[in-house]
Amino acid sequence: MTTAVKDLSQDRQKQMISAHYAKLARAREDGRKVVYTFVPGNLTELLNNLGLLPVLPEINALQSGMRGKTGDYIHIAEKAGHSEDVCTYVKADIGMLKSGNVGPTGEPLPKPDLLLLSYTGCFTFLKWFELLKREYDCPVVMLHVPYQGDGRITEPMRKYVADQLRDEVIPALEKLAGRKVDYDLLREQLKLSALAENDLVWVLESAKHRPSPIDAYFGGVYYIGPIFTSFRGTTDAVEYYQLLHGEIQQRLDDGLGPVTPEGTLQEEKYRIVVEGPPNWTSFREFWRMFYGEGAVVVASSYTKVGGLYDRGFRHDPSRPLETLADYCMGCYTNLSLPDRINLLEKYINDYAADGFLINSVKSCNSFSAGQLLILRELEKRTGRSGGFIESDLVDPRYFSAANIKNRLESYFQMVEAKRARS
Amino acid sequence: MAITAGIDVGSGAVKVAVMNIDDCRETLSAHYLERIRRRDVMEVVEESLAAALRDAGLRRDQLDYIATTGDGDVIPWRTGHFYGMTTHSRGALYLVPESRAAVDIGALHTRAMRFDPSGRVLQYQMTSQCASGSGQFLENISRYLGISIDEIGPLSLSATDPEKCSSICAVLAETDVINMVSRGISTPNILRGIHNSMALRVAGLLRAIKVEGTILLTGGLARDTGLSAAIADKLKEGGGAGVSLATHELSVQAGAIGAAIWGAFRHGKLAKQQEATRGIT
Amino acid sequence: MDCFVGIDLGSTTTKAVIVDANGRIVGRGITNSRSNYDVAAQVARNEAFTNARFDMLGQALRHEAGIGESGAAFELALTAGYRHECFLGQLARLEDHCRRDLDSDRYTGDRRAMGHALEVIMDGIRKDAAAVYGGGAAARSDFFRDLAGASYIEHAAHVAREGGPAFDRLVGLFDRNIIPVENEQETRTFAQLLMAALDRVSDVSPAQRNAASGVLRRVAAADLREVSAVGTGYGRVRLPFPKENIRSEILCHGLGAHLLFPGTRTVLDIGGQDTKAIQVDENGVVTSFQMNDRCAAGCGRYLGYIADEMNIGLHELGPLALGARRRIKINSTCTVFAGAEFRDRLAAGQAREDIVAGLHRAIILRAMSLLARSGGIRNEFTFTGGVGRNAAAVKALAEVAQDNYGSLTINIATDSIYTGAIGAATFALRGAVQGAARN
Amino acid sequence: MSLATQEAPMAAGELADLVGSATRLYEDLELKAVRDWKANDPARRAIGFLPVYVPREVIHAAGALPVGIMGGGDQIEIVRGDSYFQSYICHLPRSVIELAVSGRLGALDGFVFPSICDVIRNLSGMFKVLMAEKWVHYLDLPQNFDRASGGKFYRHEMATIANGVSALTGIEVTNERLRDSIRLYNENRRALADLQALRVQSPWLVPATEYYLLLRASYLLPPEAHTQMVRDYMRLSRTSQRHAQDNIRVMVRGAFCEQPPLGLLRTLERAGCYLVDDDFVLGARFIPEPLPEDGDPWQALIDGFLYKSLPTASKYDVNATKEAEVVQRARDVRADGVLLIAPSFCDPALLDQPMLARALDKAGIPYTSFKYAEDTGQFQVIREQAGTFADAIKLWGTK
Ligand SMILES: Nc1ncnc2c1ncn2[C@@H]1O[C@H](COP(=O)(O)OP(=O)(O)O)[C@@H](O)[C@H]1O
Ligand SMILES: Nc1ncnc2c1ncn2[C@@H]1O[C@H](COP(=O)(O)OP(=O)(O)O)[C@@H](O)[C@H]1O
Ligand code: SF4
Ligand code: SF4
Ligand code: SF4
Repeated sequence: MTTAVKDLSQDRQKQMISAHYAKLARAREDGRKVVYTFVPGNLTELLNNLGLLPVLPEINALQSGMRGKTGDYIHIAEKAGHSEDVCTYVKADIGMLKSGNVGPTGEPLPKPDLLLLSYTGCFTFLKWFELLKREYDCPVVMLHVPYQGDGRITEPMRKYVADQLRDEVIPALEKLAGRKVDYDLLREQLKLSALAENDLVWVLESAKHRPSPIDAYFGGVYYIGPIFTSFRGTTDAVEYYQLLHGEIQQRLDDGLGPVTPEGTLQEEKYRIVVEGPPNWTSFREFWRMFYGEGAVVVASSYTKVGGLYDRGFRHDPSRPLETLADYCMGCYTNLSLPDRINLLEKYINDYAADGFLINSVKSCNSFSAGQLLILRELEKRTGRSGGFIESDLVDPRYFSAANIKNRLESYFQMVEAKRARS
Repeated sequence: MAITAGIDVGSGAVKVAVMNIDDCRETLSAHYLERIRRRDVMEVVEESLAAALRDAGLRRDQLDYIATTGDGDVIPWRTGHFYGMTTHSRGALYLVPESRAAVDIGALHTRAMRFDPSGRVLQYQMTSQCASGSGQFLENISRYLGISIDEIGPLSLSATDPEKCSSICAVLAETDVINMVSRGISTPNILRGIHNSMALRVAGLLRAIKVEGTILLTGGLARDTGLSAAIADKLKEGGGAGVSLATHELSVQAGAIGAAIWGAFRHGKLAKQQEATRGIT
Repeated sequence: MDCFVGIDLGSTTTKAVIVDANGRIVGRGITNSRSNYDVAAQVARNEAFTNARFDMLGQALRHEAGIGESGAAFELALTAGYRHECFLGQLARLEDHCRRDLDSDRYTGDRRAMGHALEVIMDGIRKDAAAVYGGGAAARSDFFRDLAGASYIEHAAHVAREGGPAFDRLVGLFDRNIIPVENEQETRTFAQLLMAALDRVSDVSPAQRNAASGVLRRVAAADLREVSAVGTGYGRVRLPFPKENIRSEILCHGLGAHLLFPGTRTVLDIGGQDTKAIQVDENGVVTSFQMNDRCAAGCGRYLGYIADEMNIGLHELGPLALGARRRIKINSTCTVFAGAEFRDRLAAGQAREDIVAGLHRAIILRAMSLLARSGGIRNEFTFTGGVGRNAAAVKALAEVAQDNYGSLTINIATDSIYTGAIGAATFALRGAVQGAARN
Repeated sequence: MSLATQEAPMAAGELADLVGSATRLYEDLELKAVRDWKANDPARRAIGFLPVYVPREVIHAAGALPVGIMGGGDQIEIVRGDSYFQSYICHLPRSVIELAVSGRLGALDGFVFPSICDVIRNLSGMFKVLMAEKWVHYLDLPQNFDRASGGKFYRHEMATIANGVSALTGIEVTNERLRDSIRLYNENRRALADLQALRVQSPWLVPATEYYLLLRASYLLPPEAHTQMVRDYMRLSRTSQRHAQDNIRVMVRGAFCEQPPLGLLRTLERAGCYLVDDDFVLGARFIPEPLPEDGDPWQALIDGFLYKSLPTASKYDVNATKEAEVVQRARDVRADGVLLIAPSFCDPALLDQPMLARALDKAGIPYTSFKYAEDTGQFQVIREQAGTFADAIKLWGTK
């Protein structure tokens, strides 16, 4: 294996993120207002438009997980009366809050001036902000995003969201910012969003090549970073994705496989589609269980939680509120279960996968409830091997490396045996 | 003044305390413990009460109140029943007046409770449906190791290099333990390792109820000096300033003692009520 | 003969199977894996080779003149003699360990009494063994620990009753010293043991003996060549095998079940410490599976624990449950709590049989949940693992499966405990064939 | 077609008989009562709905019988239901699936899944896959409690349900029909309010299990039959020979979806607790007050939901009012303490607990909390906890 080289895009992303945290650290001095909000259905363009700074508690939890802090945080939350059973993102956040709310840069994060509850695809979000509301006693504005129960977005649904945006969300944000939304600017932002979205889709779809130049899960979680967080609709994001596009094009031209922490993967033995979020506390170890066996993830649903673009949706500058509504309702976690099955089936076929694997996380009912049916249906429809492992997002108690490795090994052997037969 | 009996029916043993209580003094006149060992529980209860009364030099009809606790609500001739945490708290307070919390580790359950100076339970936490880390668990392990229960504590205390063992099934422990023996790990190190993992859970329970001050170990495993040392260490590790662990030779009787004391309390109340009604009529 | 070995290092028992170049099973070996995995694997493998030689011996004897009609009986007697020899060897080692242990400080007070008691107990065990191997009594188990243990406890109880040292103390001596014994191997060779066994066979004329000893010598000297070996099972990572010779137990079980019953589509294996539900395709390739965690509830040990609680042998549990009349739902999940619930229910006047049947049903329901998670039950349904030997468990399984998945063929093989090892041995054979083809 | 043809389930007029028939309904997992009801007229349709809240009036007005699906409790063995859910998901959906795949829900012609939590939401999709031949609808109750946006959206959601059910029954939901249905359900609301008042006044007259069974009956019976049942019960219970015991009064919160088994309720009572208020079978009294019977009936239902429904964990609490409500309610029903219970792995209920606990702490109302599952069979720990809780209040009173 060749040694890993830091790609330019990676550096770029790092810079963007630290610049954002620097802004947050200075928010109070700079007199900027801070809004806490969630990844799925986030209204980044609106917040940027008004000069508001977003904080995404899920990202904090995830990063605390990667830095090995969540064990303690969860402990603190459980001590404060939270049940062992509930979503650990919430507990990691509560624990972090109770430990001084220190962010990944080592500086405390500013308190929210507003909680923007754009509730897409997960009921726990409601509870999460109810809890934060009681900690911070700041206003909450609620955007109810209806669920695509019947597998489509209807006009009344769209109208409901757009109405809420116009009549409740935007006025609340404007009041906080002390200025009005600049709709010309908003259209400009949405145009930039769509540009970045184009490149992101190209990058994710590059995995259709053999060998795939990317790992669409372990690498993918880095690729979605900017667009899922605070940078959608900025030139920064556009440039990042251009850079990334170029780099992946280069790998394709060179016939290279994906980058892993131990350098370029030499032999693509298994092409896998993955459903479900990764584990963050043992992310590297988890990843190694894949590339160590020559497995490459060619498509994943997790990289669609903050926006699903590969079915053609792009932010549309000509109808700003409606397009934001469609974006919110279109995130992966807001899809009905039958539709999730359709999407995964399509991935398995389009990406010529050898099999698919579900990482079921204990925390997330939104993802996990029904995954076993998804497994059965996909096996039936595609005839390919399905695997099922269980872990958690950020609770180190629920990552049993030996157990998962055992299952993955058996699973890859199963894929191998099945392939040998057909 | 009241003479009362407290009967604590556990899943491993029956405990009986006979007490003599007047306004200013509570005196334990006799106590008795009998392990159930796969026998009919009611038989053991009868036997134990008889033995305790004999030791106290009393007849059954001299008792003012028979209070049960634990699974004792199946005893038809009881006067009243109090629940385990109510009685263990009161018992703990009797045995060690400065205690403000207790951990009762019995054959199947572990429970931690915090109480105020009057014995009122303020907060508690119990383990539930898994016997890992219970008294029965330890008993099983000692059997696989070929040692008697009373040897567990002293052996554990002599450990030099405790083996790390995390959540072990009380039943499958056999394999793990035999495995450790095969790997050449000494009995003390195995025992202390197990004590450490049990202590971790206990410390977790205690932390959950935010204890401060003196904690008394009650229940059968209070006699296990190895376990109490392990718990004390864990509490220290957890930065448990202001927390200290106590044991008492009668710790196992805490539930029965507590029941007997509450029995006297209720007896007094009932008597007053009767007086009051008599006064009216 | 070329031999391909499969070793299934289970949590309770270790199994070894040998197949020949045609894939025919020629040898089986099983031992307790409670202690040392390496030793267990070695013992099981040796036993499988012994078994293979006995297999050859049986064939040879059938063709040998001079032994004649009584060949089968002779073979049986010889096998028993062989086992008896092995047993006595282990017993001698146990006694040795116990004696050394008695020199420790622990026994300063009662060393003489304990020593004397030990002598009496050992004599008793030797007598029991003679009866068992002489065909006069039924063996409770195949394993030294169980056999010697049962016998030891009986005699220890007697000694204690007669005023000897306390029962707990005597049992403690056994429990402590059985572990090293299980970690040691037989030092005598197959040929030595076989000759000793021959001396134990009483019913033969000198001529027969002569004829037989020639065959024995030949078989003992026969060249059994281990071409390759594949390891599997719970403890497989501990095996000193290269990575490509270690297979997941799921795959081995799937293949093994397929080899035993080619129509198999769903496999349920309830072993001592784990339970697996496996779906296989028409070639025996695993398509999906589920396993349980390290919790005794739901595997064989659950029943073992209950049997211990009731103070009866594991093999008596099933027949007892078959006598049930009423259906009882056991509320406790945990094995230990179930034991307590058992006593509570007995105290409440419920019938033993009914409760025990309820416990059997509980373990089957847990397995059902695992099966459901792996994709349900499809025809044919093969039930493997040690619990397959328990008739009441099989009955409960058949009922629940029938009620929920309709009419099914349920396969249970006498060899089912070897399923994983059979799969592993076949993988060894296939791997060797493929390797040869590649070179 | 009228729903009123079902004869009243009362025969002998004895309390035991009445409770017996409520028990039979509770045990009726095969939905025999629904089959019988449908057998009277081949045109009849029945619609199943999941816990917490659906506007039953709309289904009823479309000529169908709304039937509550509350899981299988501890009455069924889960054999196939486990193949759909991991161990860390609550128990209710697996028993619902078990009921479905074993054919026990065959009497139902359609299903409505109200938005409660992610589990129920995904379950609606699973029903769409598994029961492709049936009408399955996810009812997205508004989490925005404003007439202009949430109200408008809700009107739309109700219309979808009305159309869906009408397509099955051939009966259109006219304003007239809807007002009639509201009237019938209002009667039921009044009866349940009276029953609740009786229980607060004399809890020994309304044991927890009986109260619970009566509520459950409302999920299988036509509204007028159920109203009758409740009225009969009260009459009989008032004249019964039941006496007060030395128990404390408790209020229960957290059981709005997966239901505790009867054994648990019995355990609580045996451990010395009278239940004087709870949130079991919440959908039966989610909007406790009668709704306006004239004017726009849709608006009546909308306003009922937006402004008059009870707070519960599955409903977003805009202004952080749930704490005040719990404290107020506990005082109103003169509860000595509160049991915060929750099904294992139920995120909504469990995430609510710390908020409620803090409020109770502040108000000086004792509380204790524990988890259960609908098929919990072991009550030892629960008994200990509830018993200790009751002991403490009996020995020291409430501060
Ligand atoms: N010295 C000791 N060391 C360790 N365990 C002990 C000791 N003495 C008693 N025990 C254990 O205590 C348990 C019984 O405790 P007890 O509090 O009476 O339980 P319960 O109330 O559930 O019957 C038994 O499991 C027993 O093995
Ligand atoms: N004769 C028997 N009767 C009933 N159960 C038995 C019998 N023999 C073995 N078992 C059961 O089988 C289990 C061991 O199964 P096995 O498949 O050997 O386990 P593993 O593969 O985990 O080592 C024991 O725990 C026991 O419950
Ligand atoms: S339940 Fe899932 S989607 Fe919701 S907050 Fe937790 S991890 Fe995120
Ligand atoms: S792990 Fe062991 S002790 Fe725990 S529930 Fe399972 S059988 Fe019981
Ligand atoms: S019990 Fe809780 S988690 Fe389960 S379906 Fe109901 S609300 Fe959802």
